[in-house]
Formats: sequence, C-alpha cells, structure tokens
Amino acid sequence: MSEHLVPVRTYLAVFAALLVLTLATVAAARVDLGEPEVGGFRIPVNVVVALSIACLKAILVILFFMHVKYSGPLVQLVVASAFVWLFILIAITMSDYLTRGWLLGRPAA
Amino acid sequence: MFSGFPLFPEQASSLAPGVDGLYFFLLAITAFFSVGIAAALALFAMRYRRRHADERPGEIEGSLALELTWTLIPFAICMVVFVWGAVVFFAQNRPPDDSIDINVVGKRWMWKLQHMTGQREINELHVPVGRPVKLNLTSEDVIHSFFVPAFRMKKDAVPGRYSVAWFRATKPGKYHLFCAEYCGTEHSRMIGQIVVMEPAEYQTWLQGGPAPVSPVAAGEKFFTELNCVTCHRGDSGTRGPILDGVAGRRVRLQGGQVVIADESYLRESIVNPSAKIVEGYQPIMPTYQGQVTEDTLLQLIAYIQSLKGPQAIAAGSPAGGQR
Amino acid sequence: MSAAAAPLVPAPEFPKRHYLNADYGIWSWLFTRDHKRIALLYLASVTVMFFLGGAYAVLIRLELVTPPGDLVSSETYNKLFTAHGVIMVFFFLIPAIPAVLGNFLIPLMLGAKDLAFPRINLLSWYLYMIGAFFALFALVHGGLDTGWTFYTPYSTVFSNSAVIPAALGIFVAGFSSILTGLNFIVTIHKMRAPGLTWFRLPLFVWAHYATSLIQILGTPVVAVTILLVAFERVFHFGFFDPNRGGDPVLFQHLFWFYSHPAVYIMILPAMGVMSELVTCFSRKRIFGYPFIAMSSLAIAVLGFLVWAHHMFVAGISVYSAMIFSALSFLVAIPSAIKVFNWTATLYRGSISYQTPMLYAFGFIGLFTIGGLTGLFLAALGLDIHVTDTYFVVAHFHYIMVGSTVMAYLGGLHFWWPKITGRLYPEWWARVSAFVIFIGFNLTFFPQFILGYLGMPRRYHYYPEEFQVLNVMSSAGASILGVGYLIPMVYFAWSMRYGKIAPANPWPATGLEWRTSSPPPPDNFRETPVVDEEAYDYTVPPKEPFLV
Amino acid sequence: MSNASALQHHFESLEQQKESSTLGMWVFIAQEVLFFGGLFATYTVYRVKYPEVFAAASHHLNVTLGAANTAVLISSSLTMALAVHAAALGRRKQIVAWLLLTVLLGAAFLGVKVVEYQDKFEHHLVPGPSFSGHVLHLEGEEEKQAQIYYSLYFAMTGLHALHMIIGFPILLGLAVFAWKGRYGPEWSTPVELTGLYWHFVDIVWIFLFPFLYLIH
Repeated sequence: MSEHLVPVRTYLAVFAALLVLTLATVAAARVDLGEPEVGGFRIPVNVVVALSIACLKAILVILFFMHVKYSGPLVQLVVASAFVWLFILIAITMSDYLTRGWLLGRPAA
Repeated sequence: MFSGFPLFPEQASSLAPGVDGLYFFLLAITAFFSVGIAAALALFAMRYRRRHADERPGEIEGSLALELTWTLIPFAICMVVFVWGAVVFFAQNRPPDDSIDINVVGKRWMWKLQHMTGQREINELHVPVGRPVKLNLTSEDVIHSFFVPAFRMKKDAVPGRYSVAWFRATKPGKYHLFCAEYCGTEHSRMIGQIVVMEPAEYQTWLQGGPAPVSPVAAGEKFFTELNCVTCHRGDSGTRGPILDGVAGRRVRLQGGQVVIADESYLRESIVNPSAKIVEGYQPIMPTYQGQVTEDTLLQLIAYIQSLKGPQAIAAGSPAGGQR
Repeated sequence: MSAAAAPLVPAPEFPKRHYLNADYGIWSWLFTRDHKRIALLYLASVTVMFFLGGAYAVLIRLELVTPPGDLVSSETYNKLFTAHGVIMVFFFLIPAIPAVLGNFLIPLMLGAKDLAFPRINLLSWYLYMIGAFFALFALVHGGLDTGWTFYTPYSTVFSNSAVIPAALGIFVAGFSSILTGLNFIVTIHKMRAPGLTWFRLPLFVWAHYATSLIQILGTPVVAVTILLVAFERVFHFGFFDPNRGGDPVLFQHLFWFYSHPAVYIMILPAMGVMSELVTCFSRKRIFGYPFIAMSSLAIAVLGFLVWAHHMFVAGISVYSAMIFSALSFLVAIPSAIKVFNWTATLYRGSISYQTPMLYAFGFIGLFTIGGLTGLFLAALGLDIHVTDTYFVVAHFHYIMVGSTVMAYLGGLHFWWPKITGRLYPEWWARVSAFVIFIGFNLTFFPQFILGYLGMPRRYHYYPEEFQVLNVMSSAGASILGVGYLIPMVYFAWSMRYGKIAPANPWPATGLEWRTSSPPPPDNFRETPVVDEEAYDYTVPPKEPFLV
Repeated sequence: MSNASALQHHFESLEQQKESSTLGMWVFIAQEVLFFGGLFATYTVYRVKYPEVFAAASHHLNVTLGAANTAVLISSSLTMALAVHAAALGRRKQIVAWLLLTVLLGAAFLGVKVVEYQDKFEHHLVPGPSFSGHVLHLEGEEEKQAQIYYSLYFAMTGLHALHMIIGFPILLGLAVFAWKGRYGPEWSTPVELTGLYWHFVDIVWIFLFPFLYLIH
C-alpha cells in the first residue's frame, strides 16, 4: 500500500508527461496519417496513434497516481484482469462484426 | 397426417438426416454417460452404505491418470461433436446455386412470402419437392425466426438486414412453419405451413391465379421510377458503378477493402449508400431509406441480381462448378 | 432423526448467546451488519420470490394443458412467462445460494468474524430489495411482456409494457450482486484464518470465489446494457433500433456477455454445495481436490468466451459462430471433471442416505443430463434445429432447477441445524426430496421431446399433436409444486418445534461445524488456527471450540 | 489522532483492514471498467460501421474546449494525488487544500461540459425527436447515424459526469474529516481510496477525449 511514499516530483513529472501527451494527441489528430494496407487490412494510423497515446496516459495514471507500480501482485492482477476482460468483450464482439461480410466457399453441389 | 403422440419429428428435407444423425449420436453419448454415472452412483451407494455410525473409511489418494482420462476423453468426444456440428452447419449455410429464391418478410404477426415468379403468399409457402429453395429473410418490425421443424431449418429474420436460409424438401406434404423468436402478443399465432408438392403439381399451382408480376419485373419498374437508371446504366457516364453482373461478385471498395455484393451489401448500398463506396466513385448517391418498403427493396435486389453482364462471366463464375 | 448423529453429543443444549438472540426487535434486523442475519434477510426475500415465480409457472403450465389459449389471453400469457423468468433468474437463482448460504457460511468457513465489508453487505440486501420493488412494480403496473431476455427492438420500440421500471429493477439488483461478489473476493483473499491456505479451503469457498469473479466482471456489462435499453425508450437513443441506424444483434452480444456467464453464477455455488455434501455423507476426502477447485476457475473464465452460442441463428458471422461453438465445448470439460470426481469420491466411502445426500444424488443425475444436453446446443448444426424450442427450456431447467435448486435445498437442509440450531424432521424431508425428484423429471423430461419435435418456446397456442407431452409436463409441475411446499412447512415448523441440534450433527469437517449451532454473533470466541487439509474424514470429528 | 477507533471489530489489525479496503476498491474499479466497457464496445461497433458519419459528426465538437478540459481533469488528478500524499504525511491543512482544489477543478470541468451540452441543445444535436443533422450537413440515413454518435456522446460523457458528481460529496466529506484531523501516517485509507476512484474517472476521460473529439 502507500507505505511506499511516492515523491512529489514524480507526481509532477507524470503530470507534465500527461499534459505533453494531451497536446501530442491533439496535434496528431490534425495531420492525416493515411491508411496503409497491411496484409489485406486497412490500418487507420490516426486511430492507432490516438489509441496508443490514450493507453500510455492511462498507464501513467495507473502506475503512478494510483500507485500500482508500488502495489502488491494481487492489485496488479485485479487491474490486469479488468482490462483483459474488457478486451475479451470488445475483441470477441468485433470478431462477429468484422467477419460478417466473409462468405463461405461456394457450394460443392 | 399428425399422429396423436409423436416422439420424433418428420424428416422432410435433405438437411434433416444430417441433423438427426448428429442428434442420435449425441443421444447415445448422453444415454451412455447418464446411465453410467447413475449406475455408478447406485452401485457405490448400495455397496458402500454406512453400516454403523462410527465407520471411518480409509483414504483414497487422487489419481492423475484418472483425472487425465476423464479430461481427455470428454475433450476428444467434444471435438468430434464440434467438427460434426460445423460440417452440418456449413451445409445449412451454403445454399446451392440452382435454387428457387423466395423473399420472406416477417411482420407482426404474419409471414409474407413472394416467389420470383411473382406469386405472393401469406403464412403459406408452396414449393416443389426435390428443388433447393433459398429464402431471403428480413423483417419489417422486430426479430422473427423462420422455423420449419420437419426441415430442421431455422433462421432469424432481423429488421434492417437480410439473412439467408435454404432447404430442399424431400417429401410431399404439409409441414409446420413457426415463428421461433418471441415477437410480441400473437407470437404463437405467427404460424403457417409449407406445402411441398410434386413438380408437376407445383407448375399447375404456379399457373393458377391472376398473372403475377415477377419481382424482377417489379424491380425493373422501380429501378426506372426511382431514377436509379440515371446513374447506374452504361450510357450515364461514370457517376455510379454499372450494376450489370455485380451481384455475387467481389467489389473493391475505397481504401482497398473487398466485399461480396450479396443481398445485404446491395440493400445497404440502397438505404445507406455512403457506408461502402466502390473504389473510384464519389459518395454522391442519396439514401433511399424511407422511400422504399422492404418488399420493394427485395424486388430491386432481385432485378439487380438478374442483370447479367460481361463481367459476370469473367469473374463471377463459381469455383465449385456445377453441372 | 438418524442414528448417526446421536452418540456424538448426547444432550445438545441451545447456546445461551447466539446471533439470533444477541439483539431483538425489527431494527436489530433491518440495520444488522451481521452476515448471518443478512443471510436470513436474503433467505426470507428469495423464498418469497421463489414462490411468486413458482406461482407464475403454475399458471403457465395450467394454460399449456390445452392447445388453444383458453385460460388467459396471449398478452397475459406473455406477461406470465416474462414475470416467471425475470423473478426466477434475477431475484431467485442469482442471489439464492451466494447471498443466503454463501453469506452465512463463507466467514464461518474462513474462521472470520464477518465479511470484509459488513455495511456493504447490508447495502447489497437493500439494493436487492429496491430492485425487487421496481420489478414487482413493473409486474403489477401493466406487466412486462418482453421475455426475461429483453430482445431489441421489441423491448425498446414495440413493447407497450412496463419495460423501464423492470429495467431499473434489474439494474439495481445487478449492483446488489456485484457488491456481494466484491465482498466475497476481498473476504476470501484477506480474512482467512491463520493456516487456512488456498488449498485447504472448502470447495464451497472456491466455488464462490469463481462465482464472484463472474459477478464482478460480467454484471456491469448487463447493467449498462439494460440502461441503454431504458435510454433508448426514454431518450430515443438508437443503438439497438434498425430504424435509427442501430443493430439489434448488438444488444444480444452485450446481453449474453453477462447472461451466459450468469448461468455459471447460478450453477457454480451449487457445485460448491455439492462438494460439501458428497464428502460429508460418504465420509471421504473429496477425490481430486485441486481439479475440482481449478475447474471452478476454468468455468468462470471459459464461461466468458462462449456467449454467442445463444445467437447461432441470429445472423452472426459463420466464422464467429464456429469459434463460439468450439469454445462452448471447452466449457463442458471442467463440468465433466467435477461430476466424475464426485462420483469417484463415493467409491469405498461410508455412504449415508440422509436428506442432503438424497439431494446430492439427484443433483449429480440431473446435472449430468442437463450438462450433456448442453452439448446438443453447442453443436452448430444441431443448435439450428433445437434453439428457441422447448429443448432449450428443458435443458436450462435441468441446470437451473434440477441442479441449482436441488443443491440449494440440499445445502439448506445440510446447514439448517447450523443456521437455526434445530433439526428438521428427517422423514418428511426424505419424502419431499423424492417428490421433488419425480415431479421435476416428469415436468421437464417431456419438454426435451417437445423441443426436438419443434414446439417453439414462449408459445401460448400450440398444435394439437403436442398436447400429450404438455399434459405430462403440467402433471409433473403440480407434483413438483407440492414437493416444494412440504419443506416450506417443516422448515417453518422446525424453527420452533424441531429437536435441538448439536454443534456438529452430521458430523462434518469444516470450521463452521466447530462453533455452536446457532453461532455466536462474532462466530468464534478466538480466531481459529487451521493445521489440516480440508475434508479429513479419516479421523473422528474434532471437538467444537469453546464458545 | 486516535487510530484505535478506525479499526473495525471484525478485523484483526489495521493492516488487514487497510489491505482489504484497498483490494475492495480495486475490485470495484475493475467492475467500473467493465461498466464503461459495455459503452466502449458499443462505440467500437458503430465507429467501425459508420466511420465517415462519426468523423463528420465529431467535427461539431470543440477540440480546444475538449483539450482544455482534459488538462483540467488531469490537474485535478494531480491535486488528488497530492492530497493522498499529504494525508499519508498527516499534513492536515494541506490535505484540505488539495481536496478543495480537486473539487474546484472538477467543478470547472463540469462547467465546461455544461457549456458544451448547451451548444448541443441549441443545434438540435440531442438524440430524440428534435434531433437534426442540419448543422452537420447530414440527412436521411446519415442523420440517423449521427444521432447514434450523439447518443454515444451523451451516454458516455453523461455517465462520466455522473461519476464526477458522485465524487464531489465524498471529496468534501473527506475534507471535513481531514480538517478534524482524522488522517495521518497510520490511517489515511479513505483518502487513498477516493483518490483511486478519482483517478479512474480521469482515465475514462483520457479515452473519451480522443474517441469523441479527435475522429478523423
């Protein structure tokens, strides 16, 4: 728990990083980064960048503001499982939506 | 036709034996394990019943070998059933090419059906024996489900999209049609029958009644009336893609995604044109949502599907190759 | 009473001070923070809900005696089965074992004085009551006709019934369930007695731990989904309405993400009860302890990956359907492991036929059938035919009634002496166990046949050739109803007139049996220290702690 | 500072009580993740289904306001972290000051949200019969899809705002107790737990901002 006292300057550094990342995500959104095709899938780079920055910010908050970096494995497991389940919910739901257009091979007879 | 106390439904489609085969296999598995477990319980309960109050049976250590056995054997059985089920499912989801197409619209609380030759029916469907029949299902209001037990066939009719189901009747007769997805007050009255007829009888039935307008013809009429022709015909420049032979073909969209121009895609392109823009075209088409009923939509699609263009021969010929 | 209990404690006496007489008056109950009293509050509430839901079932079965809808109108019939489903699922099955038996027993089994958050525990009972109030308000105020599944767009656009209060009720009750799960998880992690390591825990606790995981990770999704349904009705959001650009099938995804795992919220605690019953009445250490414990976790995790097997005909992608089918088969394996291990536990045991064990026998048999018929529904090609028919109805009643309610009743009999300090009349209990078993099978077995014949569920009218089987089912239901009423009577009777129970009447292992019956307010005078594995039946039972 | 009073009867030690409370809060937050998860899943489905309309509809949102509000909320997270820090050190006045500043920043955030909501009402962008895609230059089916976007906008930001509103009385209550000197090196768990909750609310916004405002 908070037996480990996080120094104030760590908080300030994280705060500064969060502000910079906020500016970065706004700036990145103003540029069209295109949608290159990788292996048959269009990759909207803007979305990837925005999502990565948001994840990075969330990780900073979780690790430092919420002290997960200094917490026991149990708390870390709880945090991890929450996000794993969120991933399950979204990923498996999308597995339906993204493959609906795919057809089965034509009938054999 | 129906006996008083049936235990097993009639088999009247080409898919039914496949489904029933799996059913009997699973029944056998269920019987084997249920009886096995019950027998073991009964045997142990009698053989090792408590004979006096202070009885203390000896310890039995767990056994890894046993645990693995009763993990792996059920696992193997499950995988067999999974593959078997998937094979049957594939058959249920791949309508043959030479099918008779029927448009089905569910509406609280009736089934509206239309043949490609134009005949309309309500809560009753006449089909010939031995020919595959493909159903294009949709709904005007809530989710319904087209269920014919004798054919072992069921598919939801979902508003706003199309689903496809098919069957090939193998036995003349009359079979129940149920709505299987709860749809409100008169859900249990949303029933009807499928009348399976000998081909000759079916032809006679088709010719009876007033001369109907086929969906293709009706669709063509709407195609002109709704001014689709101004952009989607060969002589109209490049405002919209030419639709000849597009149905069933692969279409490359803006951004490189490739979709199949099936019923759902065609429908979406009419009611929501900007969702999937064909590569090389501008999103200029207005939506026709609200201007066309589900029936009209189905007719328009039937018409588009009837347009056979040069590309169809080049790109659209099925790989399976029949006949 | 059976002879087994007699010699151990020759003349049991009622303890002078226990949790029931620690305080008096209505407020001492309504503001209690004692987990045992809260468990009794739940016991009273879920019992009322069970008989209310049962009354709706009686009306349904009466209506279905004849093919035409001659008893009630279609509209009423639809409201009957919806009320039956909503009450039984959300207000009986989900809270029944965890909130009554789990609440009462988990701190006792862990050697703790209470759950980690007693006030939150009380709050969750109040949330349950508020949720129940809203749901009942919906039922009397226009009724609800959407089915318990609330499928869109029927529920959001077309239904004219009281969807919003019902949705609100389920939303609030959902948070009751979440808070119960939260309390259990923290308690099991942080409040185990010294020496009570994870693999010394009773399997009842393991099962509740797995259940709590589902409650925490699944329930919020259905809560927000049901909230969106209410928003769609009130504010015209269009998430699930195709006429407003929405996708009705998305609702099914979100709904079943919770509601399939919710089946495991109902069955996992029942499996936990089973492990206690089977060991105690065969006087054997459970066969394959780690496998049973881990299979509970496996069910909790895998249970989240299979939801779309409810949607094989709903127009989901064929590829997605295959993934869900394969995963659905995987979740059958840990259930099978449990059944085999329970059966193996009996081998060379010392088996007594006291009432809880009769329920345990019933559970194993019915769960085997219920579980195996689940395979029919996981198999893609076969599911197409049997889904949305009475086959599904029969299948889930074998799981939820044949298994969960059997285990609930078995557990209630098993721990009744601990809860009340009194013994129930054994003869009547055995009779009712038989009546319930026979009534249950007569009610639901014909429904498998009906389903394969093609009778769709939620049908008010049905074709005449289905009548014989429906009459059998209704006849069974009346036997089942009588079976459920008998325990109601003798339990009530025993609270005042039952024989006084010793601390450990069966006798069984486990910390809960080493405190007095009924336990004192703080459960144990001193924190017990555990120095042995669970279910050590090779030695005579240990003396109770001094209280 | 009497810490013995903080120990509840059913715990063995203050340590066990602290650990239990912290774990409980985390489990609650896990539950919250899935609660918002249902909304994020809905968002993902429709974002993938209607990418163009979502982009067009989002252009009506004011990115500057959104970014400024993000900064405000991050600042309130910082002040909350500093309040937790001060509580762990037992600095009575500092705790109260940081807590009040947190509330103030939170209120500023909600104030901006009110301005933004007002704008939606004026331009008929609130889902319902009066919804109009006019200001977005969208009509017909696309107008409906824009309505889905705004339904998501209001559902997500609304539930987020509701979480903040629930936070206010808790923060103010903590400030009162802190003023009375309840929290110090041995016992500051309530401040810590409220901090976890407040940071979680911040994280939700960290995702909402790019998802709703920055669609290309």
